[in-house]
Amino acid sequence: MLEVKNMSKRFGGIRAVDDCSFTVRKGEITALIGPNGAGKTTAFNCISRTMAPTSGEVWLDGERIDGLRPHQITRRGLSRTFQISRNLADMTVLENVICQSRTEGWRDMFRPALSEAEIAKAMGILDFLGITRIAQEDGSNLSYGQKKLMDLAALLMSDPKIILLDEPAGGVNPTLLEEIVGHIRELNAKGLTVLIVEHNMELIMRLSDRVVVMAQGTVIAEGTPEEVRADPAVLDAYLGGVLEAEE
Amino acid sequence: MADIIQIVVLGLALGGVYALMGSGLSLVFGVMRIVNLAHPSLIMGGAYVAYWGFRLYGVDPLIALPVAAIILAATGVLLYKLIFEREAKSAKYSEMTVLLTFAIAMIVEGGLATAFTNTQRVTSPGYATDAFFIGSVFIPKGQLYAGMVSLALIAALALFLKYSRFGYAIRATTQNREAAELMGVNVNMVGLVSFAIGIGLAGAAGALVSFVFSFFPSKHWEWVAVLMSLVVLGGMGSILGTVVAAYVLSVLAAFVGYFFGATWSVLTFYLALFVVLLVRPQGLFGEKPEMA
Amino acid sequence: MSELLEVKDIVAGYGDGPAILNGASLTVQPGKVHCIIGPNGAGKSTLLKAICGMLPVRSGNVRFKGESLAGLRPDQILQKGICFVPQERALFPKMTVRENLRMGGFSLKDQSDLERRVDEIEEQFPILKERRDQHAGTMSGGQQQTLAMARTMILRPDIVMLDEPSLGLAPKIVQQVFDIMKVMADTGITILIVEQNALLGLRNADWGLVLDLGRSLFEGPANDVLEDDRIQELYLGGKKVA
Amino acid sequence: KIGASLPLTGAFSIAGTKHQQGYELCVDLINEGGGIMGEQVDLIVSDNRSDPATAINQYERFINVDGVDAVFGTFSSRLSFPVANILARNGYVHPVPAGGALRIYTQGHQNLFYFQPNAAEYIGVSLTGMIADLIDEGSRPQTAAVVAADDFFANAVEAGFLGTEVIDPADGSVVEDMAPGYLAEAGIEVVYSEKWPEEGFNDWLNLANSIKRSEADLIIALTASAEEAVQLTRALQTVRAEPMMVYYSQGTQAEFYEGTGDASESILMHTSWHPSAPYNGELNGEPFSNQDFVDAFSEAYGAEPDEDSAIPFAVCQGIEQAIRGAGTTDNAAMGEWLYARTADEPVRTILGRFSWDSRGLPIDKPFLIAQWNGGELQFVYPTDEFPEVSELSHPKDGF
Amino acid sequence: MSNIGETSDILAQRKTYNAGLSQVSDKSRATWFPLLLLALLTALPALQLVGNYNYLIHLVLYTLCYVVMASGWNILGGYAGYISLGHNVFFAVGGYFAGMVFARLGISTIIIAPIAGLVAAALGYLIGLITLRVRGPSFIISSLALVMIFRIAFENWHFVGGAAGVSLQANDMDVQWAKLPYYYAFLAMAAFALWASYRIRHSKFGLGLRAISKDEVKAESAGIDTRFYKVLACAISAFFVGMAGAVWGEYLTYIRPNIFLVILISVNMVLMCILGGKGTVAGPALGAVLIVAFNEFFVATLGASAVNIMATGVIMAVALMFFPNGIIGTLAKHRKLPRILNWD
Ligand SMILES: Nc1ncnc2c1ncn2[C@@H]1O[C@H](COP(=O)(O)OP(=O)(O)OP(=O)(O)O)[C@@H](O)[C@H]1O
Ligand SMILES: Nc1ncnc2c1ncn2[C@@H]1O[C@H](COP(=O)(O)OP(=O)(O)OP(=O)(O)O)[C@@H](O)[C@H]1O
Ligand SMILES: [Mg+2]
Ligand SMILES: [Mg+2]
Repeated sequence: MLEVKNMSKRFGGIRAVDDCSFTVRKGEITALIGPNGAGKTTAFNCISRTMAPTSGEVWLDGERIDGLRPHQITRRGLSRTFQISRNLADMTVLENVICQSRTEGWRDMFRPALSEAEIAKAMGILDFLGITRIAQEDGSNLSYGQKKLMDLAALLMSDPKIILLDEPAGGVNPTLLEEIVGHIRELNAKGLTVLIVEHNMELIMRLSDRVVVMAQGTVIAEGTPEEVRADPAVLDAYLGGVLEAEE
Repeated sequence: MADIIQIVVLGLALGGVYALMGSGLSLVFGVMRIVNLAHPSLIMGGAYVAYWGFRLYGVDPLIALPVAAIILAATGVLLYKLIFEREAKSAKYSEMTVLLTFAIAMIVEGGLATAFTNTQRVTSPGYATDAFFIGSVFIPKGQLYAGMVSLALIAALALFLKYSRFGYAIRATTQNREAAELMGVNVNMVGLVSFAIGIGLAGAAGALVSFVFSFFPSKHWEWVAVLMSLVVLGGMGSILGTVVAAYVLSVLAAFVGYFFGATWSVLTFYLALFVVLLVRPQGLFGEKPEMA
Repeated sequence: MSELLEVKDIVAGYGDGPAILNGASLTVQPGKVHCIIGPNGAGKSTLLKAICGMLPVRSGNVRFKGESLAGLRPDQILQKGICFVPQERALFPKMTVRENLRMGGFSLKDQSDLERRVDEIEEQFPILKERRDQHAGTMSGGQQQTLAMARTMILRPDIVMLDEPSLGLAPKIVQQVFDIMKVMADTGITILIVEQNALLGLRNADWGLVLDLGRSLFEGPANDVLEDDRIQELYLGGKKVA
Repeated sequence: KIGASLPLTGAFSIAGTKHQQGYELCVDLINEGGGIMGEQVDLIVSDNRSDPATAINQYERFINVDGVDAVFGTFSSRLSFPVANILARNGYVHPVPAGGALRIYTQGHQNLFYFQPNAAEYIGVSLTGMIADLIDEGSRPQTAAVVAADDFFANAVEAGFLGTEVIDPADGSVVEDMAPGYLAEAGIEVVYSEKWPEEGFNDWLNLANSIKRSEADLIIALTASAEEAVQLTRALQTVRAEPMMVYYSQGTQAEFYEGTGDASESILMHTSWHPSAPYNGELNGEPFSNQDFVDAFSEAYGAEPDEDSAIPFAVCQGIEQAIRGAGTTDNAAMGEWLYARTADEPVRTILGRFSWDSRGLPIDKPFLIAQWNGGELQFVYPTDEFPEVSELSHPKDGF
Repeated sequence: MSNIGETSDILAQRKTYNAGLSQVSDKSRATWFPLLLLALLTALPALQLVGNYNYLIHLVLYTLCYVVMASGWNILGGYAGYISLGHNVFFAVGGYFAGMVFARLGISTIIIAPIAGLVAAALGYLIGLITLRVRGPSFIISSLALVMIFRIAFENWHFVGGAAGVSLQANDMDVQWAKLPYYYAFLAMAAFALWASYRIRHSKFGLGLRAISKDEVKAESAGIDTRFYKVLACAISAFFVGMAGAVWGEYLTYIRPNIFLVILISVNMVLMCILGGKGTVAGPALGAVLIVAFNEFFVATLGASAVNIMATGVIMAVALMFFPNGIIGTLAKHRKLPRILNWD
């Protein structure tokens, strides 16, 4: 469904992403893991076109999208969250979320934004994530975890076909995380494709169908969670023998 | 050929003065994120200090310069204490400061006009209307001295920022106020001192301006747009950028004035601003805004 | 047991908004690792900010070595020996890595001493040495966290408070971070962390504290906290892993 | 009650402030003498910041809120032009102290009275006349550099010198064709001409240098702002320009001399007034000579008056005489009375005698030409108007 | 050591704690008030029957003109967060376009106004394409530079009279009634501007603009075509300012660069919005009323002098320091906003 071909991104001398290729299959949960600075976030940025890749191609559903602008990509059903959550100050959480809902054409643009239907939908999502109480709170006055959750809520608002999550579990309370995991599963079951970056290995192991491992900008391994975990290169570059301790 | 040299010389001479006028503005923006629309009116204040020194005691404006700088720096301290200390905590900080400094500009203008009337003034030390002649090319002494003094001041400032401990603190505060605070920087003090330095530079520039241009309280509006263009062109907050922009544009404007007529020379500053913003939105020496 | 830092019934909030903390208390013993856990939005970060002087305390008091910290500015509290790394990491994005480290020792007067300490830190964290001239703002999330942590060590403070130190770090690094923390604790630096990766946090801590609803709900040795069923269910994700 | 809106701040503040002094002195003297027809005059002056919209607003206020009986005009063509419409519509007599551009008078308003010798376009004739009358054929300037601010007034003067068409852009019609221009008529070749923008121009040295390099014998610099005259002079001095003759359209003020010092030597300018001109005006129905004005002014303000105070004083005299003459403050009657003036029965002011043509321009009044000599503004031309004429110093000996 | 109760207990407690912290928004507003205001203003000129209220009408008209302009400015500056000091360019373009049509063809500017607005909007669109690429101070300064460029251009365009400008024919109505056509034109435009401002603020477009004002990268990735939104906002706001300029020129009977292209006018727009409350519907209107009133007050009491400028500066500084979100915004934040002023 999503295919990244030979993508590279350089910052001056640093090759953040270096000739990286991988695919995300429809209906699967794919995890992208790798040590810090491997280029995962940069890869996300290049896919969603928040940054322009230096070279390479990105295909979504058989259509090349690396020339499009970010909003066009979003409108084609690919939504992402940010590792360091970005939220809109001076707008309530509700508005933050509704802001992400789709707008089609001129007439829709000038229709009232906070319509009953939109509010109901947004509140439903907030409720599910357990943050109803902050619906009227200013988007910038949130705790770290709350911001992450709000991001996720906003993401769901746009009815995406594929979502790119950049460390959704970071800073989220384990109890709540369980619920989120459950929900991602549920969405996935309904056909949503997920690409997720995470350092929480335990979560990755439980959640993902396939794992892509990046290091120094390139893909060094790919396969099912079990395969990847057994891969010595991955152990060396990333896990550092922690997993054994977890068990 | 002599024509061309002459134009370059004149452009450079004017550029030196603009450089100092703009660098205080750039410093204050860099450290405090204040777009100080009052800067030109404070330069005017410095010019009046030099003027009265010259008129009453016959003090050469170059000698009055430190006095003007100190008086204005003190004004800066006062302004900071009264206004910006509180504002620093406000979320709307950067846009508020634009408007607040606009208000200050009006207060300064009104104050100067009440105190000194709106009559135009200019100081006339001998060198103000004299020039060195090298062949048929002349170098105006007034602007030459002003340019040299301003370069010396800017260099001193740059060294101070780069190497002193306080300079470090200033840069840190610029980038992340909260973090600087956590590192043990008294951010309020940093703000105060850098604002005072910036306004002090305005005072110094004022002393130089007093014999280069004639002035009256409401004239600062004419300077605002030009100085602001320089600062944006150079890259907001980059003092080096401002200085370079001042020189490059002044020379360019001199050429435009020569070939297309004086009317269009002023336009150079604004058109250059647009062209640069189109090609390089962050300005000549500005850092690329960060993404994601 | 002598208390290094004592927080008693503090009430604090942002601006003139509602109180976020409603009587949170906490005692910190020297040389130990303390871990605060709690749900999102419970006020954990708020508590740390209140301690280090970034938020005014409305009532209650904070005592450090028997001395009240009321009304001190963050830079003064830092001088007293409390170092804080906020959740957002508080780096200087346009300074190089090395300059960031140097800023960590800003309050040191002795420059050569500072340079030596910076060198030492660079030895401990190779990645920082490698990237010494890169701007901090362009580093990956994990690299930034490493830098922020490392930076606090330059001052060799009495207490280091870390807001979610493991956030965004690869497992390999996370382990290193906790190892460093242990080393720090061994050298007598007291550590106070907030962790959402609660299992890991508590496992590496001596003392645990549960903060919810703006107050302290439970305080005890880290193991007790880990073992408690209700805490398991409420805060640790239910499953008993250990 | 009389209202006057003046540019006390902004680009014209120097002249504006002096206008205020002129008006106030005159009104004070009227009141000391018992007022007009037994009534004390109340003068309201407000600042229009050199801004046309504000000036309009203030006259609206005078008329509709303050209910003034008459108004005094404001300074400079730029402001007088827009004000003319509203005063005309409200039927007020509009005495103009400064606003010489022809276009103001060709709009068909019936209430305008200009209190300076002639429209700006015709000023040039005085200079060329002076050259023809006072200078030997051999030492006359042959070439000229004409530089001007892009200002309503300066453009008008320039049009006369260069002989361009004055056009009303509203419908594209030609107001007056000044061809071939006074310079061409006098056989002076224009070797350099340049304009600088109305505001914000700083590049004086470059301009001065270009002027110098044109090697013109005569420098003609036209502006409505004394400040710009100073700037240009200093720049010409710096580049050591060496023209034979220099003429400005501004610079009679003490500030000009303060700013330029010795460089002002021999610079010529036109003026409507001179302290030593033996004009005999009238105030409060009694004779009031120019000398009386100089004395009164010096006493009141402790400084010598200049043109910018004298002209408004004359405006005030004119209105006072109109009210007295018409016997009412009905503006229509005042206007009729003023139009009825003739050379023999003029309005008598410290600027001399005034009577107007149908456009509102004075009939048969030449400008005076003055020259700075040794820090004193001396009156040099026309020589036959009154005895106290000083000798023209020519050629100018560098700056 | 403190202890904890039952899990369900905690969960219940958490709910109350949360409820205590959560905000309730005050949704009540009084629609009747603006309508009443409109009715009163419509009836105002009847005063002319009983006396000379020309100046009052002039003042109200002047205020309405600024209501139109400030509301227009607010769409780009308030909603999208691009503070422009260059909006008087559109004021000038509207004024010159309609003014020249009026001068040459004799069609009243009141009829031309919407077209003049469209011309300004088209220009706004083009300018937006260039300048809206930069944000923050750079944008502010480039908009300032824009004014300078246009000013120099107009001053050298001889077809429209250059620096000296063009004088326009005054209408031949009786002095008493002469202002009324303009008065009603501005009243209609002001009502329209406020209505549009309200509609936009509550539309998805408005929400998108507000998102842009906070974080453009986020807005873009939320699926908002930020470039188009910004530029469209610029065009819409130029439309209103241009319309106001069109009629203003004929009202003054004079068009020239320094009537339209003076910094003070754009500063007034900015100031009105900030003082009243940037990004709110009622803010610009309230700001316009206050600024015009201050101005008149100073002229009436201090006369006009340097002291006046100083006093204006002081008022402005004080207002900014104590009402950082503008009067409407600050009151709303502290929940003290009277219902009649809540037009959002
Ligand atoms: N704007 C930038 N300019 C220069 N270098 C950058 C920039 N952004 C990222 N980098 C560099 O690119 C590399 C990849 O960074 P990236 O953020 O993609 O890593 P990551 O895989 O997301 O790591 P983490 O797991 O720690 O978030 C890093 O070495 C980083 O320093
Ligand atoms: N700057 C702020 N202004 C106003 N309220 C704030 C601000 N920051 C946080 N809050 C509020 O304070 C409460 C507690 O926030 P805090 O950041 O302390 O939570 P936390 O326990 O650290 O949560 P997390 O685990 O998600 O980081 C939250 O409900 C949040 O809405
Ligand atoms: Mg990352
Ligand atoms: Mg937190």
